[in-house]
Amino acid sequence: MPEFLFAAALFVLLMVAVGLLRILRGPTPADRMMAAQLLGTGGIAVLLLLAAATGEWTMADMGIFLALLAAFAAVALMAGADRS
Amino acid sequence: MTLLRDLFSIVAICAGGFFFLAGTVGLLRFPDMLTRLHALTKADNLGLGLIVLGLLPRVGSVLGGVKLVAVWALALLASACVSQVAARMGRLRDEP
Amino acid sequence: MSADLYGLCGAALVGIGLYGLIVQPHPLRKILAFNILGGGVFLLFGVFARRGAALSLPGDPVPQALLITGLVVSFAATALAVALLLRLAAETGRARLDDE
Amino acid sequence: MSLGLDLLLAALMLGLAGWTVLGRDMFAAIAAFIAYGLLLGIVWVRVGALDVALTEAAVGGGVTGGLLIAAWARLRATAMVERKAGAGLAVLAALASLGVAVLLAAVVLHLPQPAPTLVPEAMANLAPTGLGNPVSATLMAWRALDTLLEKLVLLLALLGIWSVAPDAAWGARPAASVDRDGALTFLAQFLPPVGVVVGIYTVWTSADAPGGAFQGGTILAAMWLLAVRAGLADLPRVASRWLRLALVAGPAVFLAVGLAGFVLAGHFLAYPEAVAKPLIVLIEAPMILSIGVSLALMVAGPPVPKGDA
Repeated sequence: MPEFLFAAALFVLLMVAVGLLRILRGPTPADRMMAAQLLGTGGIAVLLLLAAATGEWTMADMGIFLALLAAFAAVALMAGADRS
Repeated sequence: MTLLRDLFSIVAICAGGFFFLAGTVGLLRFPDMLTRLHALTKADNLGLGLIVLGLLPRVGSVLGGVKLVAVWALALLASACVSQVAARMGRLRDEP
Repeated sequence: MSADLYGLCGAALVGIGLYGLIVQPHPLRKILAFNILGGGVFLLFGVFARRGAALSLPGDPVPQALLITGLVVSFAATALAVALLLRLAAETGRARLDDE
Repeated sequence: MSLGLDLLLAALMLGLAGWTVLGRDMFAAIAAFIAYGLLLGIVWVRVGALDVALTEAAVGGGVTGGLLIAAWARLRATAMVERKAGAGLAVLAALASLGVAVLLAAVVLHLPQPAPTLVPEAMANLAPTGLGNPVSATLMAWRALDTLLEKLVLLLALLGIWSVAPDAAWGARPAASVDRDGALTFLAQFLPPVGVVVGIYTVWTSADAPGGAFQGGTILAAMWLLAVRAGLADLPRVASRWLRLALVAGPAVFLAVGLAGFVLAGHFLAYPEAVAKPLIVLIEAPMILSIGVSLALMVAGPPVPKGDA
């Protein structure tokens, strides 16, 4: 089972990686802002799968951190883009 | 019983992975910002929810399960709000 | 094995950051590059901590604690650099470091 | 499988770092840097440093990202006279950077076996501190002097930032850009209460689980800045008395407990064994406040003259 969970984490990370490269190319700032959003969901999914694979459930706390800070980072990015 | 539990986890996590795939395909294929935003927030959050569902029977404690669901709920609410703001920002720029 | 991998990743990050720090003319980009460089150094340090794993611990706690201190200090340095840069730009109307 | 995951994660980190340093668009570079910081948090999890992972996600991805993006927004108004580095310099820099990276890589591959470790000492001395997390014990007990000095570094950096303000701005508020959007208002109403709970929980459980005053304080700072952005909270005037009090409360209590150590336990920053844990809690409580307030104000920047805000 840990092997399957690692594989699932790898797959989701791959999706995040491909998505990130697409988003960072833009063209609009709103596109690029989604990079933070993507890590807010994909990053959490990778973390939780890793937590289950290794049995270290304290990693779930890190998931809460990512959710809070990805939202903060996304708002900060929009605030920056807004000032043009 | 363990087999059934593992089967449940595998099915739910695979379904979650599928939605992440769908979200990424949407990001790559959709033509404009609003549809890409739609692909990202809808599909990925559903994918995360399914993965959380698949992991629930493996946590081993009720409190741990509550925490997992809380993580998902938090991610869901935050990304719903953020995508609203982003969509408005994108529209303001597209329509001079 | 994976510790070595991340050690190599840290070494490469230092290289990337250093290159950007030297080559990029924009001060904000230099600050970004400096943070990448810092991330690489911290990661190397974290790998050394990881190699010290013993008993039930996944890594040596003493370097890990120093890393936390280091991260916060590096943020403080970044914030100060940004403040200086913004003031420089406001005074001179330009964002560059040479005095032509 | 786990090796594949590590490989992909490392490759992604390098890609994002390259984008941050070389990408043409500055906004995209900063977005890549934020992604780099958040992902570095996952890397820290993989190298067995959960406490560092929380700090990295909070400080590296969140607050530093916010700081840089705000700086970029302000700089765009100024004319950018950019002169590219010459090809010769670029080649030299590439060679030098490559040399440094290869040297470091060689060091990584030729580290002594077995690796030196302080784990046995740490575990042997954990009981007297009353804590279960050796990283917290290092920060709060064995290397408490580092932590105290680092608090003072934060204060000094904040003073440095304030001191670049023009004379006319002294005592006023830092500039805040406000966006009164409905969805943002909702986000800023529901996220900060959650964040405050998470921040305090992180500090509270740091005795036995990953976390601590830095991580918790940074979350509080991020939540405050979010509320400011939505127009639900104000940044304080830098001359305000309660602000000064909040900034020094953490270091002051730390210093007081440290000095009391001379009387109670014979050393500066030594805790009498019986009350070690209560003393550590006493230090950490005001410290979250001080860290949160100082980080938020460092992101907000120097005060601006009235009317310019």
